[in-house]
Amino acid sequence: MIDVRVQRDAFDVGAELARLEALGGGGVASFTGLVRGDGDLVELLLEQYPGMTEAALRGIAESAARRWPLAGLTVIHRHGPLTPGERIVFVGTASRHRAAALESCAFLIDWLKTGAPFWKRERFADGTARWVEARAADDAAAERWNDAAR
Amino acid sequence: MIDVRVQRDAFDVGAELARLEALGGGGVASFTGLVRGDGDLVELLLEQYPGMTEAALRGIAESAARRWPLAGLTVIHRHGPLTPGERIVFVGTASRHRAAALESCAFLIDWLKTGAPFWKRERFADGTARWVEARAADDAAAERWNDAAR
Amino acid sequence: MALDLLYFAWVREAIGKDGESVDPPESVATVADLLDWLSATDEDHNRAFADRGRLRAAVDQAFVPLDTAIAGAREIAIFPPVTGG
Amino acid sequence: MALDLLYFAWVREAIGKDGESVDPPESVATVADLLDWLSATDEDHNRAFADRGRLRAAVDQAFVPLDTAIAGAREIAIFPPVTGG
Repeated sequence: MIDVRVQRDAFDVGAELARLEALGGGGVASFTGLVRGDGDLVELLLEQYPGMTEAALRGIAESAARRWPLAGLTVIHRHGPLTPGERIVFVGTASRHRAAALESCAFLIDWLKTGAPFWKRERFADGTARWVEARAADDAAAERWNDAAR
Repeated sequence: MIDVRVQRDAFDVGAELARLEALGGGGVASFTGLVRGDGDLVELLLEQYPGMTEAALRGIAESAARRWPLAGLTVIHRHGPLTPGERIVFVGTASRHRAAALESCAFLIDWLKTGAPFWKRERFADGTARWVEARAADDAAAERWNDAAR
Repeated sequence: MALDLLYFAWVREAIGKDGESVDPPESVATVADLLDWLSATDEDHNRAFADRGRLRAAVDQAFVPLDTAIAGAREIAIFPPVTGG
Repeated sequence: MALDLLYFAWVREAIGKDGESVDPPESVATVADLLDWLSATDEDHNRAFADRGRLRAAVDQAFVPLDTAIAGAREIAIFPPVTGG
């Protein structure tokens, strides 16, 4: 059961986890990313490439499902304008094996936070705004999964 | 914010995650373990050592909080009779760093599933019951955290 | 050869629109050629495409290097490196 | 020396109670001595403590090896290896 959604709307983490728990795997791991209000941030805008972004997320989810024995996995990613404290991204994985649930969850969130086709613009209290630049440290976190596969 | 509870009552995963999200760390990882209904299991009894079990859980939680930069962590472990599909254990961690949240969550659940002072008795549909024996594979999973610390 | 172009993030803002339909001449063989050709059309494109090291591209929704041939392509997107979610 | 003993899991079931208060003689110096002494009292204790490899102990709520001295202890628990949650 692979469920991938790119959406503007908020989502309910408790309901998403309950759905994964109901699959009977016995173990459910999750990661939720939220907008931090650092440096007087008032808005984080997430821009997607309509169609391509969701296809890319589905591709990485399918790759995780091949790599780990999962009973199910859910990926939800929001786009559009978000304010501090709002959820951006959710990854939930269910498995009989807790290591499989935890590792696939870490794999997916590392990729989502680095390789996913999104662009972020930060707007601050003083009216300034800037597009976030890609970070080398994030690329390294995603890269270790490639290393592990070699 | 370290919150450790050993209790008979059920708990609400969504509410626990919301509390961790509200700490502002930006990233929240969780693992929920549930009773699997394998082999006609009708009841899993978890026996604790009153007082000692909660103290041991608090000790490992404090050790995780020293080892990783966490905004908060929650450990809930049920005891008493549980039926298939019920939640047994919840670990939630909040951090600015997704690796810290994910790794501390994995560390805590590995220990809880192996080293925590609980004893499990399985009761089956045919009326038989047996105390679960300690598993070497679980010890190995917990042990790797000691290796990593050396 | 009619092409749909899509722009994202600051590329979109610099050009002032989120896409356009173009019909480049035969001599435009690669994504980089396309950027050169568009840069010659007006100052906005020229400014948006000035630093090629900051640009990435997708041809028909697949990420490609800028020297990729565009023969047969229908949709080409130009954008900064993705920053993830 | 009055001691509170606690039993868990199948040890509790084999002995038929979840604990007891005992007052062992001076010669009982370690947890293992205590198990020997209790085994001599009746068949239930004898059966519960027969296979020492399957037993673990805690003295005043700290896990200890069975050869640990019990002088000054107030609470001693005897149980199978923990199986986690």
